[in-house]
Formats: sequence, structure tokens, C-alpha cells
Amino acid sequence: MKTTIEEIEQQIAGEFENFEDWLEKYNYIIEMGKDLPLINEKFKTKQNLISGCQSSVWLHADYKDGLVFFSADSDAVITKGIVNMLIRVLSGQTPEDIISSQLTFIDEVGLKEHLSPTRSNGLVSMIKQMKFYALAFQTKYGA
Amino acid sequence: MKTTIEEIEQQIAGEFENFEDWLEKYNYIIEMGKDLPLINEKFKTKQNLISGCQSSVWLHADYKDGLVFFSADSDAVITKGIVNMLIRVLSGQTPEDIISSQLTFIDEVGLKEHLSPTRSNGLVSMIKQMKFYALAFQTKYGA
Amino acid sequence: MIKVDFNIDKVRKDFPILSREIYKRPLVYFDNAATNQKPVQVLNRMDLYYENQNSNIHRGVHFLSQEATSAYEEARETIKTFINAHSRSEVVFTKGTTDAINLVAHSLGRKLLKAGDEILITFMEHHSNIVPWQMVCETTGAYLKVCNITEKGEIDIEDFKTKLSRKTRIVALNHVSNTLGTINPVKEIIKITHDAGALVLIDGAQAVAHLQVDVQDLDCDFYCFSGHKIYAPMGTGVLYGKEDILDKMPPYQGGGEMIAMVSFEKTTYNELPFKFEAGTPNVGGALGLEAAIKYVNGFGLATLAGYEDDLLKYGTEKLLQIEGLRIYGESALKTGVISFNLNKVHSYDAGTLIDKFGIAVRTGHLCTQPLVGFFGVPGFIRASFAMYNTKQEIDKLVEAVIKTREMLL
Amino acid sequence: MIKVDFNIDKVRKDFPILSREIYKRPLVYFDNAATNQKPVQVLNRMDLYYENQNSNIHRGVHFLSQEATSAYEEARETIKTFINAHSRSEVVFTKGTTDAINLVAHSLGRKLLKAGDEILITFMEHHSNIVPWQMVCETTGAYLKVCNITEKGEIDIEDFKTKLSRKTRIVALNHVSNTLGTINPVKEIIKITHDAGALVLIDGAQAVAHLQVDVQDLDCDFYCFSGHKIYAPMGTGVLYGKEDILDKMPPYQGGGEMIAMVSFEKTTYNELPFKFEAGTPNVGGALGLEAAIKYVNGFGLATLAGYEDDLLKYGTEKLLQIEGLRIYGESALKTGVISFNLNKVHSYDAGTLIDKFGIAVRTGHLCTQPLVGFFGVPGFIRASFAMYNTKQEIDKLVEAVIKTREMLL
Ligand SMILES: Cc1ncc(COP(=O)(O)O)c(C=O)c1O
Ligand SMILES: Cc1ncc(COP(=O)(O)O)c(C=O)c1O
Repeated sequence: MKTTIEEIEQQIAGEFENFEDWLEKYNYIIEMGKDLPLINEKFKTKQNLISGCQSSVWLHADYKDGLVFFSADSDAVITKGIVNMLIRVLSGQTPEDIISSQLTFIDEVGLKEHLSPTRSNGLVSMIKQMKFYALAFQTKYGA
Repeated sequence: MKTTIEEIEQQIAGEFENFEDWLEKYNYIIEMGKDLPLINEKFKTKQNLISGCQSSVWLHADYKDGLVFFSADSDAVITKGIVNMLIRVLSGQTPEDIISSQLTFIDEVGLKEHLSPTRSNGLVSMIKQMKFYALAFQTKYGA
Repeated sequence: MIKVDFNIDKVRKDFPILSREIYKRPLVYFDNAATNQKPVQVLNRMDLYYENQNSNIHRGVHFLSQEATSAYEEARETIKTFINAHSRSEVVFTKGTTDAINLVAHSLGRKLLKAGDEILITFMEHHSNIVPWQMVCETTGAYLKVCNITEKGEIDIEDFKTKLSRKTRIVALNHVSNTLGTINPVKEIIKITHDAGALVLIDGAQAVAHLQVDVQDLDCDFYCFSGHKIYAPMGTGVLYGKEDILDKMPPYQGGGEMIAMVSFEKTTYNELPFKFEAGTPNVGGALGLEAAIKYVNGFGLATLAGYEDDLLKYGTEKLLQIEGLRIYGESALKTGVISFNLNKVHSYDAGTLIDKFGIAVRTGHLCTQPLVGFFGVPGFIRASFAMYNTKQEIDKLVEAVIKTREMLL
Repeated sequence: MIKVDFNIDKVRKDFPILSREIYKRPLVYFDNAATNQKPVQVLNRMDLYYENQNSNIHRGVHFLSQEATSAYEEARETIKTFINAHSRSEVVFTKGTTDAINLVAHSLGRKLLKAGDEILITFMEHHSNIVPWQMVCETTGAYLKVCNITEKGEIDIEDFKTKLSRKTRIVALNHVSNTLGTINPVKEIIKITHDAGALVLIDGAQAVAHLQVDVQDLDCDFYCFSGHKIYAPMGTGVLYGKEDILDKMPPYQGGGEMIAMVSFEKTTYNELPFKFEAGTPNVGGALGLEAAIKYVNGFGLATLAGYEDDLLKYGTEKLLQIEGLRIYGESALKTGVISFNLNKVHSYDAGTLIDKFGIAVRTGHLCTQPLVGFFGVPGFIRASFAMYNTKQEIDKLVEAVIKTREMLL
């Protein structure tokens, strides 16, 4: 059986558990952000761009065998680190699970501030857009 | 020699000196306000009207033998009482004396609040208008 | 009607200004419809903000900015709940009712109105709900129609129905009249207006501190109020608008937070409610407004209305016993507002003398000049009540009015 | 350069927020260009107002209303003197700079501007001095022209002269750039513009807390600033305008104090400055602004500018020692604003980490998106100084930037 959204969220929360301070935590996020681009260059189109005021995100979605696959990128490395985690959690899941996901791990690992609706780093819009894709696929290909 | 503006001002200040409290003072002002209209009805024209927000004033001016004569009225009796005093002080004086008058008695007898530019009872505009008339007569008939 | 937990002595202690003396007499403050006084809870909230959280908000990454932003958006949420808006996007912060009405008039003027259209208001509107519409008529060629009122100070509904036409685009009226105290049947009027295909703006400046307002139940398209009339600081106010309508409206002011992307070629606007909030907002003021709403909610508006109703009844009865005194606004549905005149006495004279008793009443046209004309008087004397007023204070007013009358007649 | 009586420890004690801790570190507040902090003197003045004097003003006959009116008008007088306006009629209270610029743009748009006219701004304007003009261009058919700037972040005067044409009706530019800190040669520009027959609006939001402004010496037609950037409460601001020009301009908002006489047939407007002050003004805020100006005057702007210049020099020197750090805005004439970037580091990343050191800097486009485009960066990191900042705080910033750089590269 495939790993559920909650399970991956717990995994990530676990990875953060051992960090002593914000320095270690952010070093880890930055490492995740520095990983190879999470999106194929050809998908970094204007249409896939979600402009925040502070940083921007590109998001692409595919549908295969009832599952949604995301790839994404950001111009800011910390944003990208969080994008990386979101993709780990949501990519390869069913539309229903994506739509109903609560993404509580963000709060748990202390990154809630990055998802403040007014922070304008593109992340809030990105999550909205991920759920929107899931909904669109669900509508198109049936539940 | 005719009584000067300052002398009349002192007279009025003297009349107020003996009042024990505001009640007596205002009774006196009201009495002065209740005196016969200070203006001929035919001069209560729209053109002579100075509309304040709280009360209004009619003002008429004549020029004779180098002196300016004012008559005026108001719809509010307290305003009228003050108008009465202003006419006592300024009517029958020369344009120069009217223009340079300081009207300190208003402050001395404790009626300054009625001449606050934002009280909108017509009095401030009336004094302006009186000086304006004096200036106009001065210009027209020479100094 | 008054809940047991409404302790007037305790309430009065919350308002520092009430212990002030005017001409060596304890202040009696009956000018609440102009602006009401602020409880320490509101002042403390503002101080707390400026001493701990002050920062420019939105899009700031640093801690204080995030904290101030959250506080500001929570204040919006509190207001949303207070008036039962559907979403936070429908709650726009303004500097007051006047600002809010001008926003709507100007924005609708740019998109909705054209020559020959009609805007319908009533004879009992505050200048702030007259002049913005006159100005927009001037720029668009629309006409201003005015619904009659009755001698009792109520809207003439038959006249309203006659004047509402297929050309009417907007109806704008107050929920509660600042001069007469009349609580207007806005729900009914909104229904009739919607049936005729027009939008309704409700000027709620005099309502929110006295009635529980539910914008979804009323179904109004816009609802405006000022903070300073609901125990909150000056310079604050709210425009509620239905989301789908606000969404279609062009922005009012430009600059600051209201943009999505600025270039010299093309500027795009932010989403609601930010599209309508140009410039640095008054964060401290918004938090003061939130604190005021919480303070009011602590008693419940029904409790306060009950208490103020008592004052209204008592004051009306006592004042009417004075010879030659007429009260304007005789509707059965009223808030605690008593506008009156003494036969043959000018309101300015009366106000000048009543003041000397340490009693603050407002006199003059009360920013409703057409009403002054309607009743054929030079002005009104208005006593308006708030939660901290008492019957003893009303007794003092009655005594002062009697003395004033003696002096002036 | 610093007067002996400027005691920084004493000054810091006046600002309660400075003793706050952020992430267990003492707050270092370098976001002063966004909004600066308020001394107790300002907070006390507002409390005093609400605890003793609060009342709606103008035309009220009662004692409190008269007292509040006098206080409000004295605040206007203080501002008049502060900027050396010719008369109080020229000082209009607004809710901020954005409000003031929108007022002018809208009012001139109604009377002065027609299709084909030109409005000239610069590449370094804040959105609040771009978008209102774009909006008025849209309604009038006028064109927006933009004057170039140099790599150093100064206005290209030659380009300005070229773009100033016989069609130019209005020139609008900032006195001091909020992003670059550049003090623009506004006096010279005003002279050139007047010779060409156009009006000049100066956006002084970033100037008034740092330079002594003399509107008569500058000879500008309009000057705008916000209270919250000069140690005063949010929701306050000033529009200065030459009396004869303001006199000819149509009002902006309708309602409240701005009328002389309202009837449904014809409404006439009040005299200056009231014509432009619709609705209940923010009296408490205006008194807070007055207190802030008095506070600043207590030191003298020259003293404060001298102190802040020292910080600027020190900060610039220290920051430039960091490898790959570039400062934007290299004019010889600058206020205490340092916008910078670390080579290859995104400003959002830097801001996020610097915040963790308890240091408040602003990051992003700083409401100057065209400037971001000009320098080809995703945003800036901006540290901006106020009278209460210290060199020790700058050392902490430098340390944090170095750490941040290490983490991100
Ligand atoms: C140069 C400049 N102009 C205008 C503004 C707008 O001021 P406010 O947001 O107070 O209206 C600001 C501040 O944000 C500014 O720095
Ligand atoms: C009914 C009504 N509408 C509008 C206003 C205007 O409110 P503000 O002056 O706070 O903008 C007032 C108060 O003066 C009012 O009583």
C-alpha cells in the first residue's frame, strides 16, 4: 500500500524533531531547497507561475492512474525547501486525499508563518492551486 | 470729542465687572439681545445675511460725515446681545479706527468662545464684514 | 429587560472622561450621537499595540510585521462576526462612514452609473449620505431622488415605492437617523429595492452601537459605520459589501497594499478586501475598534439597547412635561436620541446655556440641513444616550432646560 | 555634528517597544521607513485626549467640543509652522500620504486634466505616487511620463528636462526615496517645472522625519506626508497645498464638515481647509501627530539628521565589507536608508533569516516595483534608521547578514 499523506507528514515532522534551534531547522530547509530543481525547465512557463510579492512559485501537475503528480520550483531557496516538502506530501496521491488534506505538519514543524495569507511568498496560492488541480482532475476523470 | 472704541470697550467691560456668575452675565447679554431690533426691517435682505451654521446675522452699513454706522440683527438672542455690543463699540467710528480695532473686551468679559472661528454663529464673519465695509468706505471716500 | 450583570457604576468607571468636571460640575455627556466616549479597554488595546506590536503590515517578513498583520486580520474577523458578514473579504477598513460612502459612490459612479439613472435617498439623511451622491450625480448625469418622510419622522413608504423606478440604480438610506432616532424598516426597503433591481447602501453610523446588525439577514449590498460612534477611536470605520459586488467594482484610491503588480504599462489590483485599502492602514485604530466591539459584546447589544430604551422613555416623558417643548422624531421604533426645541427659543441660545450646566448636548442642523428645513426650525437641541448615561443625568438635563427656558422667554 | 543634549539612552527610554524581545533577543528595529515607533509622549497625548477631551469638533457649542476643536486647530497651527506653510488654510488633515496624493490626483483630474495632457513622475516613485496618477490618466485620457534615474539612484535631470513638455500639467515626485534614500533636488526641479508652467506635488513621506521642510522655500504646490513615519500614530497625514490652488480645486469627498449649506437642489462647500476634510476627523490622531512634531522639534531636525547620518555612514561602511554585498542608492545626498542584496541570495531568504536574529528589516519590492525592475533583482533588503537606533545595533545587523550569507551560499 502506498504511503498516505498523514504518514509522510509524520515522517517530515520526525525529521524536524531533533533540531536544537532554528538555525539547524533552517539549514535543513535550505538543504531541501538546494536540491535539484523540482520541475522540468519546460514547465517554468508564465502560465504556471504563481507570483507572490516576496517570492514566486512555478507549479505543474500531471494525472496518471488516478493519482496526481506535482512538480514545482521557486526563486527563493527557503520557499523552495517548503515547496519540496509539500510535493513530498501531496505528489502521487489521489485527488480526494489531496483535497481533504490538512497539512498540519507545517504548523507542527514551526513553519506556519510562511503560510500566513499575507506573507505573499506564493505558498498559500500554491497550495490552493494544488487542491484546485486535484479538483479539476477529479471532475474530469471521475472519482 | 466722541468716545473712542477703547473707551466704549472699557465701559462694557465695566458693566460686566459686577456679575457674580455666568447666570447674571448671560441674563444681561440676553437683555441686550431682547432690545428692539438693531436694524431696519428693509435691510434684512438676503444680501445682508451672514449665515452661520448655528445662528445667522444681518448686517447693514452706512457712511456719513466720515463715520461708519452699522445696524444688525440675529435670529438667536445671545448672538444678538453680542451683536448689540459690537455695534455699540464700532458704529459711529471712523473707518481707520474700525479697521485697527482689536475688540479685546470680548475676551475680557469672557465671551471669547463665541468668537471661535469654528463656532459658526455668524459673529466672526460679521466682524470681518464690518472691517471690510470700513475698508471699502475708506477706499471709496479717501482716508 | 436589563440583565443583572449590567452594573452601571462599574460601567461608568470604565470611561475615564466621565469623572471630568466642566464649569465645576460633573460632566453630563449627551452628545453620543456625534461621538461617544472610549472605555479604558479600548485605550489600553491601542497602547498595547504601540508599546509592543507596532509595525507596518502585510508582506513584511519580520516578526513584528507578521504579528501586527495577524492582529489586524483578526480584528477584521471580529468585525465580520459582529455584523455577520459572509467572509472577511467583505470587510473593508475605512476611516469612517463618510469615507465608506464616498468609496462606494465614487466606485459605482465609475462603472455602474450613467446619465439618466437615478439614486434614491430619503429626507432624513446625514450630509454624508447626501453630498457624495450629489457629487456623483454631477459627474455622471444621474439624478438624485428624495423620498419623503412623515411629521412623526418616519419614511413615507408609499412615497418610497412611487419614487423607486426602473431607472433607480442605488438606494442609500440610514439604518437609524442621527437626528430623529428613528429605526428605519431597512429590511423591508431592501427587499422592495432588490425587487426593483437596484442596489442598497445602508448608512449604519447610528445603528451599530444600539442594534444587533446582521448584514446577511438584512441582505443589504453595502453597510457602513464609523468606529468612533461605537466606543472606538476616531479615524476608523468599516465598509461591508457583498463579495460579488465589491469584486466587480473598480478600486477607489491607488497605492500601497491595493495592488498586485505595478508597472508603468499596466497595473493590476490585489484581491478583496485589499483592493480597497490603499496606503498604510490604521492598524492601531482597527485594534481599538476590535476592542470596542468586544467590550460591547461583553454586555450584549440587547442588554445595552434595553438599558438605553429605558433612558429614552424616561427622558421623553420628563422633557415633554416642559411647557412648549416639542420632540422631533416620534416613531415607536427609536434609539436613544431626543431632538427637541423650546417654543420660540433658538437652539443656539438653548445650547449655549445648557452647556453652562456642564451638560453636553448638540445643537444646530446636526448635519441634516434638509430635515431642519422640513420641520421649519433654525436647528435642534439633541440629547443622545450611551450605555454609561443615567436617569439622574437626565434629571439634570430637564432642570437645565427648565432654567434655560426661563432665562430666554 | 551631534548636539550634546542628544542622549541616546534617554531617547531609547521614550520608546517602550524597544525593550521588547523577539525570539529571546532584544528587538533591533530597522524597518523605520515602513513605519517608525512612537514615543510615550505621543501615546500620552492620545490617552489624555480620550480620557479628558474627546468630542466631535467644529460647530459644537458645548465645552468639550470647543476644547477639542481648539486643540485640533492648534495641532494644525503646529503643522503649519513645522513645514512653514503660509496659512492654516493650506494644511489639510488626511489619513496619510496615499490619501493626500489621491485627493490631489482626483480633484485635479476633475478640473485640470484633459485628454493628451501629461503627468510626469520618476522611476523611483512609491506605488502611492504612481497608481493614483495611472487611475486619473485612465479617466481623463492624460498620459503618464516617467523620468529616468541613474545607476547610482539619482534622478536624471537631463532626461527630466527632455520629458517636461508644454503638455505637462503635473510633476509628482518624492522628496526622499523610500528604497534608495536619495534626497532629490526638489527645489531645482520645482523651479524648472514652474518655468514650464506645470504644478508640482512632492511626496514627502520619507522626508519630514529627517529633513527640515520649508514649503515656501521649496515653492512646491503640494506637499504630502504621513504621521506614522514621523513617530506619530497611524491613520494621520497631511496635505499641504498653496491656498490659491486649493481654493480653485473641487472637493474630493462629500459629507460632514466640508459643506457650507446643503439642499437637495444645491450644495455649497465650506472654506479651506474644511472643504477637503469630509467626515469626522481623527482628532486624537491629529493631536498625536502634533505631539510627535513637538517631540522631534525638541531635538531639532538638524540634530536628528546628524545622528542618523552617522549611522548611515557607519552602516554603509560595515555592510560594504561583506563579500558580494551591493547597496542600491549611492547618492551623496541620502537619509538613513540602506537597501542591499547579497550576490545570488534572494531577498526573501535573507529577510527570513535576518528576522531570526530579532532584527526587523523589510524585504521585497518595498512598494517600488518599477525600481526592482530597473535594478533587475527580485527584491531588496532594506535597513532604515530612526533617531533611536545605534551603532551597536548596526553591528548586530552586520553579524546577522554575514551568518545569513553563510547559510544561503
Ligand atoms: C515615498 C513614500 N510615498 C508614499 C508612501 C505611502 O504612505 P502611506 O502608506 O502612509 O499612505 C510611503 C510609505 O509607505 C513612502 O515611503
Ligand atoms: C447617520 C450618520 N451618517 C453618517 C455619519 C458620518 O460619520 P463620520 O463623520 O464618522 O464619517 C454620521 C455621523 O456624523 C451619522 O450620524
